[in-house]
Amino acid sequence: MEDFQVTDRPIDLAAWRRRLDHPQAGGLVIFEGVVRDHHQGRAVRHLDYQGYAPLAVRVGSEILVAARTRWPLLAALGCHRVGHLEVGEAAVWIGTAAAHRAEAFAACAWIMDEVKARVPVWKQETFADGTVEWSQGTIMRSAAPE
Amino acid sequence: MEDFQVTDRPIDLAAWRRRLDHPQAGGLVIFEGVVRDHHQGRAVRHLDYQGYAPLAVRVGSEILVAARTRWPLLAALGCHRVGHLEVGEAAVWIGTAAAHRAEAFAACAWIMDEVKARVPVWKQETFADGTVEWSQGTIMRSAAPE
Amino acid sequence: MPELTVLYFAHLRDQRGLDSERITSTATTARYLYRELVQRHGLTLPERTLIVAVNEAMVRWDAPLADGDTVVFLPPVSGG
Amino acid sequence: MPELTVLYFAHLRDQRGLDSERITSTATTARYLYRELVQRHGLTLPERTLIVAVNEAMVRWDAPLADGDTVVFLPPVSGG
Repeated sequence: MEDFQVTDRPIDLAAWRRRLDHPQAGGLVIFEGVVRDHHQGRAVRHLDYQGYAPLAVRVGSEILVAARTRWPLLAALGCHRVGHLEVGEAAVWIGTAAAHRAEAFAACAWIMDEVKARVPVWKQETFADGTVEWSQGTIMRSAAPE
Repeated sequence: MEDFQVTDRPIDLAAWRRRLDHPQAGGLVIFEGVVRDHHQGRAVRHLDYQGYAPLAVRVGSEILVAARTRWPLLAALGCHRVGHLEVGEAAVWIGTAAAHRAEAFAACAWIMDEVKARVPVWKQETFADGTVEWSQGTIMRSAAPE
Repeated sequence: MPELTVLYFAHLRDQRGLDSERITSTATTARYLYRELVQRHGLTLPERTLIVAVNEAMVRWDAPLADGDTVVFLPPVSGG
Repeated sequence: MPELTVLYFAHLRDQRGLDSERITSTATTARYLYRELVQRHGLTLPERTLIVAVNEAMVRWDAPLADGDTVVFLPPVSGG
């Protein structure tokens, strides 16, 4: 099973959590990005995500590998949902395990920052007033060879 | 149900996670402190925790309240297990929810630091060689009135 | 002329009205291909906001294109 | 003489061999009570490493004790 996945079905939080188990782990940190009912003061009805799955999996996996070179991690996993999401559903799940908690926290936050900056996924918000907009995004950081 | 609890039974991770749900939440961060199979290079067989439950609940609750004054949190919860724990079992669970992830990360890490420094719980390690030792602890920060 | 597959996401998918298409093009690089698509379909995203992927790997704008390549112009991302 | 309940945790529980006990004491403050327990039972933890709780609230070492109080000397903590 890939360490970083893109799925169009609800993220199985319990299954991902189980994959963090490791006998040497003393601290696990989990981040869940959830669809919230508002964005910049406007009521959100639902979201739709598109993703370029093969590249998203590749970039996500590279981020996890990079995190393992920066911190002594026992596990580093991630999953991004695409498709139609209602308020309260998890759009992204990131989990880290380390012997000590500082590394697990730092790595989890860093992975999530990188995922937002580099993984080719796009979010479209449908607001309560019926307006539909692509979220203002971040210009992707390319990993193209110079 | 109290926001901070001390329990002598396995922490119900899924039940605690459900209590983080909030329609305005965009980011949830969960920390699990887990019994690991080693400590400072020595193999650990199991742990036993003692806690002064009424004061632990009070101090833990005060920490959660303090976190809510420092960050705009939608939820802040914690649970500490006491009694006999095997490798892989969760000893502590901390969860935060906020509109944005930075606050959820910062608050979760801070709460866990405070819990370790201030909540009256004591850990006894039984090593593979049969040695039994109380973990070196932190002198409690008192909240006694001056 | 090389035959290329172009995949569209987000704003570009909306503007093109298609998820993907196969086209023949004289464009020798991703940059010339994007300019051709701008001309043909009125795509509005500036090149400087896009990243180019060919065959599921990120490449430079002046990377050469070959027959059978799959080309994607990636708008600013907004996952999470 | 006031009757007090003393609860023991961790190292102090091991040294005293009891979880809790009810005692009568002439100690008027937590500090004098701890010194009395050190004398009687050979407790070894220095006062400076302990925090005092009376009736489930943290207090200063020179806080007065009253009949019926529950007193706890809290060793360095190691939760998490």
